[in-house]
Amino acid sequence: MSEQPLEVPESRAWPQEGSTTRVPYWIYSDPEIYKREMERIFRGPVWCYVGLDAEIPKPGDYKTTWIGDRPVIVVRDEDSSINVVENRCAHRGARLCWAPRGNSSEFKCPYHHWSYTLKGELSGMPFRRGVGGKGGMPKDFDLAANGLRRLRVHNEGGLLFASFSADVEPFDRYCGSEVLSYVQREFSGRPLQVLGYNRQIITANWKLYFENLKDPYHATLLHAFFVTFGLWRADAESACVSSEDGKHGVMISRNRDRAGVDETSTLSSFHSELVLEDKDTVTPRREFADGKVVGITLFPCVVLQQQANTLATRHLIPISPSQVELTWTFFGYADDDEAMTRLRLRHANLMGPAGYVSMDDSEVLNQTQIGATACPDDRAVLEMGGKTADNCDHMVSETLIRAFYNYYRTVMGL
Amino acid sequence: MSEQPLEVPESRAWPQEGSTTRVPYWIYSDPEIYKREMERIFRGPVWCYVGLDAEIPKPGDYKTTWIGDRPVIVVRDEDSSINVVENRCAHRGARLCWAPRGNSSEFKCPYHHWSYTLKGELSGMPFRRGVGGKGGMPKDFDLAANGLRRLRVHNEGGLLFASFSADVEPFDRYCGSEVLSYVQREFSGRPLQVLGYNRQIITANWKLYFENLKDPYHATLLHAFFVTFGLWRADAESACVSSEDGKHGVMISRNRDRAGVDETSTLSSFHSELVLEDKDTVTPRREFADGKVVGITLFPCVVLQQQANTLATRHLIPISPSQVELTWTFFGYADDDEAMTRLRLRHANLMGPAGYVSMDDSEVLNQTQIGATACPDDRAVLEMGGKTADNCDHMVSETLIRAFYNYYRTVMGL
Amino acid sequence: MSEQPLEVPESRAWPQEGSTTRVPYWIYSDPEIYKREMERIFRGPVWCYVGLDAEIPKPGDYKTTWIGDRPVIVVRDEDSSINVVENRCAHRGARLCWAPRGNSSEFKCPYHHWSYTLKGELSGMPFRRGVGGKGGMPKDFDLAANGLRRLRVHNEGGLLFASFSADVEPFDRYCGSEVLSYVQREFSGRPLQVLGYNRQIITANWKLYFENLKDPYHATLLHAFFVTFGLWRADAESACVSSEDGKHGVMISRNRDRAGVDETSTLSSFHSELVLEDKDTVTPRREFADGKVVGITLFPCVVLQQQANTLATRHLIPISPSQVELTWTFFGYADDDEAMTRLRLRHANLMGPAGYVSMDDSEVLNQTQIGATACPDDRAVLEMGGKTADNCDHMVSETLIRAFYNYYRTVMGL
Amino acid sequence: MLTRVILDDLNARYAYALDSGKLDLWPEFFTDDCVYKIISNENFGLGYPVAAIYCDGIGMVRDRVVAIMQTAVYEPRTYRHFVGTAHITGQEEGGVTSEANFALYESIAEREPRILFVGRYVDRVVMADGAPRLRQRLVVYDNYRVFNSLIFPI
Amino acid sequence: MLTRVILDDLNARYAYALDSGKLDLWPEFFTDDCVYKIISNENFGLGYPVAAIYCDGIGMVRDRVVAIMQTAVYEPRTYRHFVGTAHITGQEEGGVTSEANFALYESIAEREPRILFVGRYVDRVVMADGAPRLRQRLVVYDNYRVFNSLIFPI
Amino acid sequence: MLTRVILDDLNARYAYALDSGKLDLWPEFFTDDCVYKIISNENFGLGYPVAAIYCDGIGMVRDRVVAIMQTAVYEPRTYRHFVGTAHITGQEEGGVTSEANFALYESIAEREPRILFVGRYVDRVVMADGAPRLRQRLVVYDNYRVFNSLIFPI
Ligand code: FES
Ligand code: FES
Ligand code: FES
Ligand SMILES: [Fe+3]
Ligand SMILES: [Fe+3]
Ligand SMILES: [Fe+3]
Repeated sequence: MSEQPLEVPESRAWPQEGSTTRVPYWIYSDPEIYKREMERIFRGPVWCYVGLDAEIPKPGDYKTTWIGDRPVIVVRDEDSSINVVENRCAHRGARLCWAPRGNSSEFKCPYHHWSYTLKGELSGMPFRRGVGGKGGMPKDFDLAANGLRRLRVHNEGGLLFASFSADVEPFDRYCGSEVLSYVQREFSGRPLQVLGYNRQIITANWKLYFENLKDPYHATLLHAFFVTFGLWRADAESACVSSEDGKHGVMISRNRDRAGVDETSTLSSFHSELVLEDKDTVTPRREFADGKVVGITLFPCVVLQQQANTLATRHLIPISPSQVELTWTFFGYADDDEAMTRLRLRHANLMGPAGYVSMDDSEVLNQTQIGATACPDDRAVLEMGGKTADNCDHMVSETLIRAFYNYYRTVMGL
Repeated sequence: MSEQPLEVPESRAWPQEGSTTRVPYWIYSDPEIYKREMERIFRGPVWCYVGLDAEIPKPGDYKTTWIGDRPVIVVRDEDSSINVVENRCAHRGARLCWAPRGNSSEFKCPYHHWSYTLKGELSGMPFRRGVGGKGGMPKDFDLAANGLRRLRVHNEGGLLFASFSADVEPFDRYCGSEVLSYVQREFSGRPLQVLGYNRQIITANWKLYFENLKDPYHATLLHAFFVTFGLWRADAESACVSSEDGKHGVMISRNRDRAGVDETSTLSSFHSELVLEDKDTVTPRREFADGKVVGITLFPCVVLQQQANTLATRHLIPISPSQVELTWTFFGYADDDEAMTRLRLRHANLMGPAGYVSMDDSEVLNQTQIGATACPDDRAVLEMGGKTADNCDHMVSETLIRAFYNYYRTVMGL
Repeated sequence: MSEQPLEVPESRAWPQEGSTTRVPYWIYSDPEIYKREMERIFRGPVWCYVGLDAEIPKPGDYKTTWIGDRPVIVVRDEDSSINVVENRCAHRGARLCWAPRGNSSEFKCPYHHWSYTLKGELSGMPFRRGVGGKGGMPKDFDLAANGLRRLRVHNEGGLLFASFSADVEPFDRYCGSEVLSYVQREFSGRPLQVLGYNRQIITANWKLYFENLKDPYHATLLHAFFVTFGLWRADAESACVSSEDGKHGVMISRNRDRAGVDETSTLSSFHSELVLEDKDTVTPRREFADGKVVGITLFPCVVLQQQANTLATRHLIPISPSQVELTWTFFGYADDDEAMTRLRLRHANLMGPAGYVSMDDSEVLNQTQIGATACPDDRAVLEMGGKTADNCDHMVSETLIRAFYNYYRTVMGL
Repeated sequence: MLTRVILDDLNARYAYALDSGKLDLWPEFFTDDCVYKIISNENFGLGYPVAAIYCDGIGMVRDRVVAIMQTAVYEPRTYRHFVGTAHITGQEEGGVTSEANFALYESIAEREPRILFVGRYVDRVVMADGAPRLRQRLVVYDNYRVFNSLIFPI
Repeated sequence: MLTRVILDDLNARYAYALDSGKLDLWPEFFTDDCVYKIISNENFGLGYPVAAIYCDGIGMVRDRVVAIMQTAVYEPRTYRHFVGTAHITGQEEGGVTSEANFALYESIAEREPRILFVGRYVDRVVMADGAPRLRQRLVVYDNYRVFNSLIFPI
Repeated sequence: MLTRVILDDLNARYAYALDSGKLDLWPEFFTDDCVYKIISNENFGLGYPVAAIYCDGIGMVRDRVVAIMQTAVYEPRTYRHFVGTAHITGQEEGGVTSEANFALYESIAEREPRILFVGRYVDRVVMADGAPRLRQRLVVYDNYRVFNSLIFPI
C-alpha cells in the first residue's frame, strides 16, 4: 500500500541564481510541497519531538499528539519505558484516545471495543467467538497482525522523540556531536518538572517559524523589548552553529546589560527611556556555568529554548501549508528552588502568544506568509553574513537558514 | 455539455488482500472520489430520497432540498402529483426558491422574473417583446427549450424519491422484493404526519454514516444506553438482510428487557445500576405485529428508522468529503392516538444530535473521519461475521458493509 | 522566474451553441480559471483602479490595497506625484505596511528594518557593514537591484489606476474615446472630497458582480425600490454603450417620476401605495447638465457610480472564485454646498451592504453563485435585446454582458 | 416580585452551574412539573413538537443528567453560555413569562472555539420552595442545524 | 434617573423587538429628532459621515422599516442581538450619553450561524413621552466589512 | 455591599476601558497586591502556573501596558469584550469572590471578525480607595490555543 505518488510541477524549480541565498516563496503555500514534506520529512528518517518524559511520569500515563499529520499516543508502559503508537484503531480507523492526556492500563476503542496493550498489541475484542454460536471473527483472524503501528522511540535526557522510519540513524548521529552537546547541556538527565503549556496557531508555514529561530539577527531589530533590556543584542558574544548537514541549528548568545554606546543605541528599536517597575522580569539569574543563552532548532519539529530563566520546548505541528500549531511546554528542573521558579514564571512573560518578544514573531510571520502566498514565484534573499552556510562567531548572519535550505532541498528533491 | 472527466489516480487501487474485507481510507477524503460519487451515484441511475409526501400536503406546497450537490425543489402540483425540478433558474443560474418551504402557484425568479410552472416549464418573462418597441427577447426564443431540468419521481407509501437518470429501474426492482417488503411494512400507504425535524452536520464522510447503520454490532457496544435498557442487544433475535446487489441493507432485531445473565451483562457498556425516573422513555409500546425493530439503509441517501416508538427518515446530504448534513424527519401515522404520539416524542430523545444513542454515533464517526483522513493509505478490516457478504440471522456481523462496498466498487469503477 | 503554467482542462470549452449568448458556469468556480484571471487579467496589460487621489492628499500619505491577489501600496511622493509599489519586502517577503492607511517619509520593514523610499528604492538596512567587524551584507550586494516592484500609474481626474504591465496602452486608448468621455464627465479634474467607505464581501464570483452592472434590465425588475420611486425604469430614455473591444461598459438612463400608466405599473415590483416620509431620500437634485444617470464598468475592477446624488467608486478585489471584496468609496466634489452633501448622504442609503437597492444585488448574486457552482457544466442564456453585442438606445438588453464575454474569451484563451 | 434583575440572577446561576460542569445542580433550577426542550426555531415556528432534548417533568430532567454522566460517549469539551438581559413578556398565575437571548460556545482540544448555538430562552418562571424556578424553559435555537453533537443541556 | 439598569432594560426591549421580527415596533425606541446610523469604526474614526444605514429623523427610521418590508429582496434569516451592560459616559440636557457593546449573529437555512457584526452603541438617551428613548444611536461596528448583506437594523 | 449589580458595573467599566483603547486606565482596576493572569483552562485545571500573561503585583500590570505601547510590534486591531452577569461565589475578608463568563472578539482589517477567546473571570473583588477593585482576576480561557497573537489584556 504505497503512498500516492506526489506530483510537484516542473515549474517548481529552485531559483538558479545564487541558489544557497535564494528561497522561492512557493515552498510556503504549495499543497503538493506540503504533502511531500509530510511524507519525506515527518514520516521519513527523522526523530520527531513528541513531548517531555516528565509529562507522563507514572505507568499508564499517556498524552496524545501529532507527528506531522499523523495522530500518535505517547505512553509510559508498566516497566516505565516509553511507547509511541499511532492513535488510530486498527479495526475501522477511529482515533483511540480522544483526550489530550490520561492514564490507562490499556487502550480500548469506543466504537467496537477492540483492546490494545500499552505497546499497541491487539489483545482482543468482544464477540470474537460470536454470540450464542453465531457470528464472530474468522478462526484465522490473527490478533498479532492487527495491532497499532508502533514507532521507534528515543529519550534524550527527558526529551522524547519518535520516528516512523526503521532506518533512522541513532539519535546521537542524527544530531551530530556539536549540536548534541548543546542539547545535553540543557537536558543532562537532571529531572524536569512541567510548569505549563502555551498553545497557539501560528498563521504561517511551519518553515517560516523554523527560520525565525535560525535568524539571530532579526531579534536585535524586531524585538524592541530584547534590545532595550539587553537580553539579545547584536554586539553580544555570539555564534551560529549548524549540524554538518545543516538541518539542525544552534544560536548562542549572552544576556547583557542595557545597551550602552554602541550600534544598538542608534537603532529605532532601542528605547533608552523605558523602565520596568518589576526589574525581575528582565533580570535573569545565572544558572548555566557558561553564561550562554542558547536556542536550538532540532529538525524537523522542535525548538529548545533557554532565554533568561525561561526554559521551554516549542513543538511545531503543521496543520496546513499556511498554519502550524505551536505548543510551548515550559519546564524547570525538579530541584529548582522557589526563587528560580518565580523567575521562570516571570520570564515566561517574554514567550508565548502574548510574549513581550514572541508576540512580535507571530505578527511578523503572519505578514510574511501573506506576502509569500501572494507572490509564490518571487523569492527571498538571504545574504546577511555572506553567501555560504558556514558556522560563524557572531549573530549578524542568516547562515543557519542557508544551511537549513541546503539540507531541505536534498531531502525534498528540489 | 459533458462533465469534466474525473481523474482518479491509478494509485487509488482497492487493496488486493481480501478485497471484500478491506476498505481503503482514501475513499473518505479524496476530492476526486467525492466528485465521482456525485456524478456516478447521486446523479446516476439511483432513487434519491427527497422527503415525505406529508411535508407538502396541499397543491402548491413545496420544499427545497439537495440531491448530492444539486439543489432541487419538491412541489405538489395542482393535480396533487409530485414534481421535482432543479432549483436553478434557466436564465442565469440563480436559485429560484430561497426558503426551505412555501406555497406558490408558480416559481418566479427574483433576478429577472422569469416564471415557471410547477412542472418547471418556462411560462414567460417581462419585456419579452421589449419596451416601447425596443429590446426584448429574439423572436426565435423558445420557451419550451428553456425550462427547468425535471427529474423522475417515485412516491412509495408517502416516501418521495427522485432521479436525474432516465434509465433508472422502476422502484420495486431498484429495491428488490425483500428490501421492498421491509419498506412497505413501515410505509404501507397509511397516512403519515410530520412531527418535526432534527438537522445536524455529521463531521464525517457520508459513507461512514451509511456504514454505521449497516453495522448492528457496534450498537451493542458503543451504545451503553441501548444495552443497559435492552433496546438493542447482541443476543436478541436478529438478522442482516441485503438487496441482492448489496446496495441496500436491513438490520432487524427486537427490543428486549433489561439484560439478564448473558454476554451483555459482562460488557463494560452495561450499567446494571442505572435506573431512569421516566420509565416510558425506555418502554416501547408494541405497534408492529411482527414485534421487530427495523433499520433500513436505502442507497444512496436515506435511512429508514424504526426504533422503540420513534419513526424517522434520516436524509444524507453530502456537503464535502468530510461533512454530511443529516436531516431527521420524525413522523407518526395520521391516526396515532395521543398516547402513541407522547411515546414517539419521548423516544425521540434517543435520536438526533443529542440523542441518548445517536450522540455516540456522531462523536465516534467524527473520530473515524479524523483517523481515516490522517492515514488515507491504510485500510479498515471488516471480518466480523466472516469474509463474505451473505445475509445472516444474527447481528454479530459486518456483512452488510461488505455487501455495500462490493456494490460501491462496481459503480465507482474501483 | 516565470509563472507556473496554468492548466485548464480541455473540457473547459466554451459552449459552441450561440457562443456570444451562452456563458458556461464553470468560469465562476473553477480555481484554474481564477488563477489564469489573476495572471492574464489583473497582472496583465490592464489599468486597475487603486483609489482616489483625494484619499492621500498630503506627501507621505499612503493607503494599502490589492490588485487581484497582489498587495500594493499607493503613496503620494514628496513632489506630490503618486507611486504604486508592491506591499512586500524584497528581503524575505513580509508585508511592509500593515495598516490600511498612514503617512510616512519612508517604508521600513518591521522584520529586519530594510528601508525603502516612497518610490520603492531600497535605501539601506541595519548592520549592512556588520557589527564589530563581523557579519553584514556581501560587498557586492546591490541596493538598486533589490527594491520593491514598482507599477505604472495613471491619474484620471482624481481616479488612480496602476498596472503591472510595461506594455499597457495609454489610459485614453485603453478606455476608448466614448467611454473616456463618460469617465471625464464625472471626473473632470474638479477636486473631490471623500465622504466615507462601505466595505462588503460579495459571496459571488467577481464577474457576476461586474455583469450585474452591465445589466440595466435587472434593475427594473429586481429593485422594487428603484421602480417604485422612478429612479430606474425600463421606459426611461436609456442607452448601453461598450468600448469597441467590449471590456468596458456604460449604462445610461434618467431618473424619472413615479411610474404612471405604462409597462412599469403592471410589474409586481411596482408598489404604487408606497410613500416615504422623507421625500428627499428619493428626490435627486439635478447636478449634471445632461440630466443623465450613468454607471460605468471599467475593466477589470471598478464601477463608477452616479445615481441620484450619490457618487461612488466600487472597487472589486477578488478573494477567491466565490468571493469578492467590494469597497465603496463615496465622494462629492470639494466645492459641494451643504445641501448637496446632505443629499449625497441620504442617497447613499440606496447603496452598500444595506442599500435599498444594492442589498437586493448582494442577495441575488449569492444565489446565482450557489446555482452556478452546483452546476458548472450548465450555462447562462443571454438573449435579451438580441444575440449581438452592439450598442443600443434602450436598457432592455444584455448586450453589455455579451460584449464583455466576447472580450474575456480572447484574453483568457477560452 | 420576580423582577428582571432576579431573572438575570437566575440565568447567571444557571449558566454558572452548567459551565462549571456541575450538571447535578441543573435539575434544581426546575419545578417538578417543568417542561424543558431544546428545539429549533424551525420546529417551534411550524408547531412541530419534536425537540433535540425533550423533558416533560423533573424526572426526565434528572434522567438526562444520569444518562450523560453514565452512558454517553463523547470527546471532552467545554461549553460557555452567554445569556442576554431578560425581558419579562407577561404575568401569569404565580409568576412571569420571559425571554432572554443566549449564545453557546464550544471549546474542544485541537480545535478553534465555535459558536454552537444561538437563540432565545422562552421561559415561565415561578417562586417555588423559596426560590425562582423554571416551570418552562424552551431553548429555541436559530441555527439551522447542530454542528455534530449536542452533549450537555443549554 | 436614567440609571444603568434602566438602560439595560431599554436595550433588552430593543433587542427583543428586533430579534422577534417586530420591526414595526423599532421606531418606538427613538425620539422624533433622532439620529440613527450604522457606521464602520473606520468611517467613524476618520470623521467620514457615510454610513451603511443613515437615518436623520424619525421619518427616515420609519421609511427604513417600510422599505425592508415592502421592497427588499433577501433570503430569509434570523438576527440575534447581544448587548453588553451599558456604561453611562456623561450627563446632558434631559438625559445621558452612554455606550454598550453589541454582537449580532445571523442564522440562515443550510448555513452555520455567523457572527455578523460586533461593535458598540454610542447613545444619547432621554425621557420622552414617559419612556426612555434614543435621541441618538450610532451603531459603530468594528468589523472591517459586511459579510454579503445587512438586511435589518442593529 | 459588593452586590452583583456593582460587579456588573465594574465589568462594564473594565470592558469599556479596554475596548476603547484606554489601556492606561486598565491598572486602575486593580489593587496594589493584585494577581492578574491569562491562563488556559488546561493549565488551570492541571494546576500548572504558566500563563500567557502573568502579573504579580500592580507593577507588572503597569509594565505590561508600557511594553505594549512602546515595544510591541503588531497589526492594528480592535478587541471587543462581552462579560456575562457576574455570579458571587463567596464572601471573604474585605470583599467577595466571583465569576463571570467572557467572550472576546477580534476585528482586523481585511479579515472577518473572529471569536478569539472565550472563558471565565475568576475574581476576588475588594473595596479599595473608595471603589471596587480587583485583588485577583484570573482570565481562564476555554479555547485550546490562541489564534496567532494576544496583544492586549482581556
Ligand atoms: S473502529 Fe475501533 S473497534 Fe471498531
Ligand atoms: S437569473 Fe432568473 S430570471 Fe435572470
Ligand atoms: S523581511 Fe523585510 S527586512 Fe527582512
Ligand atoms: Fe523572534
Ligand atoms: Fe449507532
Ligand atoms: Fe442591481
